[in-house]
Amino acid sequence: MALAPGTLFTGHDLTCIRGERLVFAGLDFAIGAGDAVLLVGANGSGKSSLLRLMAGLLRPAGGAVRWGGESIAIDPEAHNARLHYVGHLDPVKAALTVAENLAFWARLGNGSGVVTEALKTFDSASLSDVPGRFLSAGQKRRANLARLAASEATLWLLDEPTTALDAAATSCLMKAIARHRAGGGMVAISTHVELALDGARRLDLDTFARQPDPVEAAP
Amino acid sequence: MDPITSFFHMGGYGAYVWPSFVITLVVLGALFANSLSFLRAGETALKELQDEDVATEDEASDEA
Amino acid sequence: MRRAFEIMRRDLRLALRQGVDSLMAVVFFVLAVVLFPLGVGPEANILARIAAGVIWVAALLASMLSLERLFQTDYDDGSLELLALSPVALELVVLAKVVAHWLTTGVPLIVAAPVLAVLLDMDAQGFVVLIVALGLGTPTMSLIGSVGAALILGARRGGVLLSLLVLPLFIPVLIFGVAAVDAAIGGFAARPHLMILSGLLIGAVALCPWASAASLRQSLE
Amino acid sequence: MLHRFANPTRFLRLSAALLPWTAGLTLILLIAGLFLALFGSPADYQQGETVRIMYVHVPAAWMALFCYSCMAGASAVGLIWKHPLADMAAKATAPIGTCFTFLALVTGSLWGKPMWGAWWVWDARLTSVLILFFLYLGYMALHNAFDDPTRGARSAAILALVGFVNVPIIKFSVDWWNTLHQPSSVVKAGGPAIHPSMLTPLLLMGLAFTTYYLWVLLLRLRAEIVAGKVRAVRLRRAHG
Repeated sequence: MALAPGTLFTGHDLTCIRGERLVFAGLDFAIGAGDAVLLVGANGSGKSSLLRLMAGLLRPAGGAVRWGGESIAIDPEAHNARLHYVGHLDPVKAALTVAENLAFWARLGNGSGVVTEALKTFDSASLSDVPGRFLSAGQKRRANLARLAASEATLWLLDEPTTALDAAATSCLMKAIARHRAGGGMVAISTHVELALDGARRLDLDTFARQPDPVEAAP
Repeated sequence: MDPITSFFHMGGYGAYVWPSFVITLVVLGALFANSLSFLRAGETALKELQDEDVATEDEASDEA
Repeated sequence: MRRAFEIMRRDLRLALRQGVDSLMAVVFFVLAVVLFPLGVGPEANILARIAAGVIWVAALLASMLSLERLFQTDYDDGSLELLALSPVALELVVLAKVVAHWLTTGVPLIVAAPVLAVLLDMDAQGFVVLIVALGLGTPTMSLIGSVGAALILGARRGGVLLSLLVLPLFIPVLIFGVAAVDAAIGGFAARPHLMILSGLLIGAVALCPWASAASLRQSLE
Repeated sequence: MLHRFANPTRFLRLSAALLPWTAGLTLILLIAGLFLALFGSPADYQQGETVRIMYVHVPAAWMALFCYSCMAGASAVGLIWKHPLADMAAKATAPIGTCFTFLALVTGSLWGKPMWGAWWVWDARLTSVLILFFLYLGYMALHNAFDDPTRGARSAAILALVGFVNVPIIKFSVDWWNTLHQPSSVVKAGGPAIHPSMLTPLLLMGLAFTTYYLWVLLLRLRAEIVAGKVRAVRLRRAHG
């Protein structure tokens, strides 16, 4: 994980509009190597929106998201190459086996397609030849999380990763995150559950939601 | 044929000339009416919402 | 480019694993053409006269019916988000998926077309040009259709809406496709029509992935 | 300045000032145009009185294309600069363009019956206008096929641009198709050179339709802004 020391993943005065609703305004963040940021806040306060902003799926209505000082919108492919995004849905195709699913996503990223190791980190090695249609929600989520280990990425963006996970799987995830941070990686997690992440900073989105409504923002 | 009927007769093609003008005016008028009602409906809805806002603020100030 | 081929390979594997779905387009194509003699009457001279038009309209409708699935399944299970976040340009992702879609639905239509031409007593001179014209037309339809498929993601009643959006845009392909076959049958040169068809294809390859990618980005916001 | 917060009040003031002018201008032009069209101009030596339908059919066809171009332009501005007013202008233009296209079709068929003996003739221009009508229907159907209005506006904007690129291609292919199947050239509507006394009512009606478009556009834009405010109030209540 060659990461120039001190490169920061930063957000400046971010304003996010979803549909016609102002989600948050004037939000700043900064994540360095080895950092972990917990996004907390009420439902609809914009946790998922912020993660999508960080990933580049969503363009900010105002402000900019920068990687090492350069806006991510300039070279989206380069930004995609250095991140893993885990959303609410688990993209496991019913017709493909878990190993095939994982190998596809790995080769699409920077991985080599050898996935047995990655499956072990989330102790779903036994599922490798099981087609997607037979998996439970928890197994699908573990297969999805296995993508994190299957290919290298500096920035992990996890949107409520612990949903549908049992205690054992959650501890696997925590161990994987700890190893990732030790290697200089960055993590941003949105969660409702209290996560045992030492040294993780909290970013409460409720403090950024109280802004005037855009339509009424008349002089 | 006195001038009035000849005016409507339109050299035998009255059945085509008049409907095309009438349909045009009807469609343009209907579109205008629709736009106007769309605007009025919005304004009344907005007014009601604002009145409700004012009402809730009064109640809030009474309780405080 | 390796990653684009990776996406295409996965789509082809998915299509072959669920083989039945991609055959639906061909079955519809054959059925639609078979209905015409039942409706218009079996007289050979009438059928021969309208054969090119019937085959082209049925091919157009068949390829359009299978377009809705192009992005919808990936959109529903979250794969589309990850594809948009992969280090390959979204335009290339669209191109890879369109080529996979064309291979699974377009090519079977081209294979089935001569058989149906025989059913409709089409003049033998027209067969080769029919295949070449469909070979140029079906990829254009898949490309233009991919724009429609991307636009209706997340819309209510997407299927019907897709046909309303996409059919007017198919009209140039239909006109020159049928004109090419009719010219061949009539003994005229079919080259100018085929040249225009390939022009439409090249234009579609240049513009449609860009438009589809733009509307995919909108739908993922 | 954040276009997202482009405040509509400046536009509301501007449109309030413009509305009476566009309304008055439209009515004056319409009355003058209709008077000249029905009484002021001579009958055509070939077509007789039916040529008067041209004074409604041709401007309607002009406006059908003009509105589509405005819609595509507004969509482009809305997509590139994300300006909410541009999106609203595109949305407000669509129904007006659809009405003009519908009028062009109806008056075209009313004109075709006495001249070519059939209510519908697959003439190149009429067919292109018919396809343009479907492009409009597709635009409006896509626009409100989404629960989130911004999402609908964005998708429809892309469709308007794709459609705009395709209009000349469709026009070219329909003309080619027409020459393939109808070698004899059909009497050109409006004739090679329009007699000057016929030209003035035609231009007057064209201008009347244009100012009518501006008038109804301003009305619908104000309605869209008010509807936006209503949605915003309801949204704020939902999210507290």
